[in-house]
Amino acid sequence: MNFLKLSHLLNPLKINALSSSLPATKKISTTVMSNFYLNSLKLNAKASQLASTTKLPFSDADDKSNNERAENISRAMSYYLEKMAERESLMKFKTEEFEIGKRHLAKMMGENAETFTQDDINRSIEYLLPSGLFNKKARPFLKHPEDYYPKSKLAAFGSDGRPLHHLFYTGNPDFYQIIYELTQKYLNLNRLEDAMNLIKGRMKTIHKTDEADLNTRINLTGSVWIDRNKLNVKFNMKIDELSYNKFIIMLQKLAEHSLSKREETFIGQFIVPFEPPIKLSDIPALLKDETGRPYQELEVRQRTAIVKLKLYEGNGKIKIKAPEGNFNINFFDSLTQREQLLFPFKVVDKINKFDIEMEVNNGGMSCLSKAARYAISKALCCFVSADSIEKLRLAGLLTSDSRPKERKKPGQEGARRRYTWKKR
Amino acid sequence: MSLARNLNKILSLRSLAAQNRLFNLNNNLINKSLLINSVQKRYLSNEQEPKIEIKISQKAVPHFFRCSVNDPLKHNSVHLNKFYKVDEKDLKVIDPFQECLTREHYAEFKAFNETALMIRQPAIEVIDYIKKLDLSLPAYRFVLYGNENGTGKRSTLLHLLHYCQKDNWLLIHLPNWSAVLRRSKESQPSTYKEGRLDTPIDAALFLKRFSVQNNKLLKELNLKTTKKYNWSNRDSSPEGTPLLDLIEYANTRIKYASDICGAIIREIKFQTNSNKYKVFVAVDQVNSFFGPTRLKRADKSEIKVDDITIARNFKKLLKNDWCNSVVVSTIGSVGVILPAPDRRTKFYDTSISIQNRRRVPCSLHYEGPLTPAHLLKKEGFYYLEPFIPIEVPSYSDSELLTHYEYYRDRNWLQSEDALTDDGREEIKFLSGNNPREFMRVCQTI
Amino acid sequence: MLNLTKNLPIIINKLTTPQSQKLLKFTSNIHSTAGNRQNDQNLKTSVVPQKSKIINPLKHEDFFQINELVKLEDLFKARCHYGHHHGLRCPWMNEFIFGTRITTDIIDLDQTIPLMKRALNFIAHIAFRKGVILFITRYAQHIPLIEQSALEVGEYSHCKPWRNGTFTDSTRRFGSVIRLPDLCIFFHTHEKLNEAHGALSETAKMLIPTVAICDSDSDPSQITYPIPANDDSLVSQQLYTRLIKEVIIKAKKKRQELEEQGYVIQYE
Amino acid sequence: MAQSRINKAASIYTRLNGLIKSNLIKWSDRPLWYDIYKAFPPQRDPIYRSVLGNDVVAPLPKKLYYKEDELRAYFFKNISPIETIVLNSNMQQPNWETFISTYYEMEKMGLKKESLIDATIETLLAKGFYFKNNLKKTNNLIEQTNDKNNAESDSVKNEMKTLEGEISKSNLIETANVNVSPDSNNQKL
Repeated sequence: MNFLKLSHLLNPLKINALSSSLPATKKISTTVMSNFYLNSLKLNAKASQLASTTKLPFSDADDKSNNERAENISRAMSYYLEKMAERESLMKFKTEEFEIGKRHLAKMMGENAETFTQDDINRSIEYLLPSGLFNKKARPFLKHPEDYYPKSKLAAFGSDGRPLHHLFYTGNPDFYQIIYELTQKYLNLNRLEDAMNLIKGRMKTIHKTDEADLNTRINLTGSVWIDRNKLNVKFNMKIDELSYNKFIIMLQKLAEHSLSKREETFIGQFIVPFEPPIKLSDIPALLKDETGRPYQELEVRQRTAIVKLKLYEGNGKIKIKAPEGNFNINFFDSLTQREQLLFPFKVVDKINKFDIEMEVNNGGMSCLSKAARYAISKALCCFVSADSIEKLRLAGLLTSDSRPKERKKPGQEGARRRYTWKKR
Repeated sequence: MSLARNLNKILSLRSLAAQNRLFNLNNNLINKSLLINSVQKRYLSNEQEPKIEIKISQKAVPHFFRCSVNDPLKHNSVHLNKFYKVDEKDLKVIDPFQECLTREHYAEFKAFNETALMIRQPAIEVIDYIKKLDLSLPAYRFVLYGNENGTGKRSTLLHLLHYCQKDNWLLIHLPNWSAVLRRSKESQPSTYKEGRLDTPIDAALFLKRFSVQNNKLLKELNLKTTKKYNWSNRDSSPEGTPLLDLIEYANTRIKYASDICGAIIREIKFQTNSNKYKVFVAVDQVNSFFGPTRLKRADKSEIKVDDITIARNFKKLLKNDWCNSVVVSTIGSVGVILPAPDRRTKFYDTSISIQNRRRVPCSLHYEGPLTPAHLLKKEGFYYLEPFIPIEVPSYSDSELLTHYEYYRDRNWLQSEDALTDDGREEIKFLSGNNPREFMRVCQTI
Repeated sequence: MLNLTKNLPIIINKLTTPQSQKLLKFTSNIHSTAGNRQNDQNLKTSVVPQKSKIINPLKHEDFFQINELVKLEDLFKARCHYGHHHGLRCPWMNEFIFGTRITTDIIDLDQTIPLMKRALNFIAHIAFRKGVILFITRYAQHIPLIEQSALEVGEYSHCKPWRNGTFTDSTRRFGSVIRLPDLCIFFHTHEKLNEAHGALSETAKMLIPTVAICDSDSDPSQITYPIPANDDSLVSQQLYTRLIKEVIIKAKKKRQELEEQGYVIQYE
Repeated sequence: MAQSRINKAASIYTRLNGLIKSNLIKWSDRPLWYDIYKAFPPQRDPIYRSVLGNDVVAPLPKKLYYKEDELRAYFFKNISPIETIVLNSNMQQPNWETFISTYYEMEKMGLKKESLIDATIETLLAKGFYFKNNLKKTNNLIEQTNDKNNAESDSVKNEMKTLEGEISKSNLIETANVNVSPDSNNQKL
């Protein structure tokens, strides 16, 4: 929200701390909020004067004569100011503490306290108080209080208690503001389309893809909708999965409108260019053995299983070297496990066109087969074209299974299995 | 992977397919022999329409995977990698109790309405040797082995049996031999010598098989005993008793079957010098003769192979102290008899899931290397030496193609995906060119 | 809303009941009162601000000239008389229903008009006193309209799913003490089908007066100023929003003018 | 803020009044709407009412019937079945409405009730109207309605059923005059 007005308001109340911490104004809400003010200002005869003097619309801070309940109304604001003052004093105290702590630390480390930076603090704490705690957040630290205390919110209402945003009572005005704009834009486009059709003298047809439509419709190829987390960060709000999904559906509907190119700037805010998750530059080059035969070498670990793979171009020979001896594919008893090895080749349509040499160790059979599948698909990337790599990715073959082995539980035979229990 | 995806579909269709399979077979044969087109077929189905006379050609359409020569005597390297048909009459003589191959094989034979065997390199090789052998020399011994299980040793053995039966050999066949050593159907202490064990039912079974396999030849030769045999204080057979009578006697007095078995083997072995007949000994899992057994006496002392009467007698056949004979034996992991699992001791590591237990060293199956040296061990190796080792390898690509086309011809592959080239490649990949695995993969499609 | 075909008779001819005649008399009386006229004249003529100029708008019968705004014909044309199927009727709405025509309730517009005038008058006075007015609806088709009209007059709207405790537990919901609305206007009293809006009970609890468009299926008993009328069709909603917008703007303008002219507004 | 949240006990105004009287809310702190409410009170004190409570429910509203309904029913039953109306098209007045208007015209001309319907049909046919499915003519409407003994076989009554649930023939004439006495509707829910 735009709090430019608020900052003006607070100046006479001698709260200077706030004005420094005002965030940058956001693109979306500025336009609408200004509309909100304008609409209300239009009602005022003194609209121009009010804009120059820093008075809120309909604010009755000045005329106390006829407002017998001015005190009551501004209760919300006074409560807020009280809270702010409390926080301010706390932060002051904590900052002083931090400064003292920093000086002590510098003295302990025998360095100059004036040039002691945050990195130095971190380093010295790691040296003085080595912690074996797994979670880094649980380890001791020394930071400026501004870094770890929750940041203060700005008041969402004026001095008379009237909220600044017209959707304030919904509880999530930032998000609903976007949705409101979206719907209004969609309805406007519909109206425009109707008018255009009226001129052209044809009936409106929904989702009709004419050639003319392609010029007026926004082109979304090569881009994806913004991620929920990114959306939350970008517009500084919290929305849940369900609302996000609904929002994306609405956006999609707007983008599919035959005149959506007119709202390109609006839709553009929620578009992120599509980045392929696997970059061709990351794929290693092929190796060559003594005879000049190209191959790829890999080692994959999954749970306890270890697979060392060498993939050659060939005609489907499989050699599996296990601690028990040498095997071919029949090392894997069940068909499902053998199919794990088959699948990557099937996806790129190159069955029996590669030779496999594998060294397997530890792990269960199904785990080994899955590790082998991952190793094969990764190694295959070096041999095949980019399209095939994309196919492999879409089939989910290029993501490793990061799940660890489930631990054995006390009182049980294994992770899940119980001891056999006999009544008598 | 499409195979796996279609698996459910296939399984649901499978029962239907099984019903249709016979029907399809008949239809297919007619279709192929008559060469009727679809229009004619429609006419045929409609009874009201006038019937059209069709010329029936007796000659079946030749397939590249089929061998036109069904007589094993004429097989040579020209007929390699092709299927030949075994007559049902012959099969009933060679393999009367369906013990030579696995149950899966016989199920397939039943479904296909024929018994077809592939002519493979090892069989042709042995046949070639047998043809050229000088039988006056001591017994020749062949050992069939494979680098993996399921490469087709037993079907090679069946092929050889078929050859020898046609060539008028006397057959001594020991299929599924290791089962006797694992758990004999009935055992009792021997009356002949103390400490030995008789297995009368197994012996009787052998005699029955022997009599069926060689009935015709034995009648021709009319072999008689050269010695008086005392079975007990009361019962005895005089000198000059025909061997067939002796076998009948064993049928009535099963108690003496083990001893009679020994007597017959002795007689056959001694009378080969007469050059009247040739003896073909086929032993499956010969390595079981040179290992421990699971049988135990009443006092729980272990029984060795030499303590079992029939085993002791059969073992004599493997020696090369007689002529006019050929011994062909196979070695395999089934023949390795591991100690019997006890209820009290856990023979598997429970922390490993059932699926993976085969990789545990103390599992129920032998998982070591399958070379003759490893399987026969020192004792067996010296016992059989000198022998001719013959490797039965996995399918070559052409053999696999032949088998695939045969299945296709028999409508065994129901999935449409399996009929494509990609499908064949998938099956090849999944089976790893192993005949048995190939068979099993194709069962699910 | 039911689409009644042309074979329905026109009811407007029949609407000459004694009630409406009374109403006509009542309104004419208000206009003819001398005191009011004088007051109006005074307001318009006075240019120089004087300290003695004290105004109490509550003493005027029709301070914002609302009687001119509401017309029977407009209401009828905007299909405000259509109710729901008689099976859906709330028994407390019986008194506002003119009759049942082929299973559909017809709302008595003769009763609607005075009630609407009363409600609009109340809205105008609240707006005049710079109260916070909240527009509420959950009818998906009307949401853009309602939100837009709230924004246009500088007031507030809540057309999103209602979270219980928005008013009753506002301090925790909004993170600080806030000013609750002084008036809630319900353009549709149902949140889901046949389920009353959650804000209805909360306004009653928090001593917030309400104005609501009550269709034949909604319960008017807890609503301070109910307006029995059709709440489902867009045309009628457009009429209500138009009227309410007009009234609020009028009140705000009037306040502005009076302050410029130096009037002192008192309510005692 | 001191409040009484028992919203079902009394209306907001009475509760607020109580709070002010007991000095829980100061007179200067009273809500903004209090004076306005006092000056322009609503028609009814907005107390919560329960259907199960003692509050009296207003009588059920009457059912709306007009004389045209009878004519329309007769038309659909005996002259021509109802046709679909395309709202989108610029349709002229439907046939039955023309029938009704001409019926009234004839009535004004002073024809006898017995021959009114026959006369209207004849005039319409003379004007060139085409009825889609010319059903067989039955006796005059008035005769049928007067003949109360033949109530069950009455075609008009059946047609009225389709228009509105069940309605007795005696009511039929009365409802046409709109001034219905709602005795039967005086119920308590």
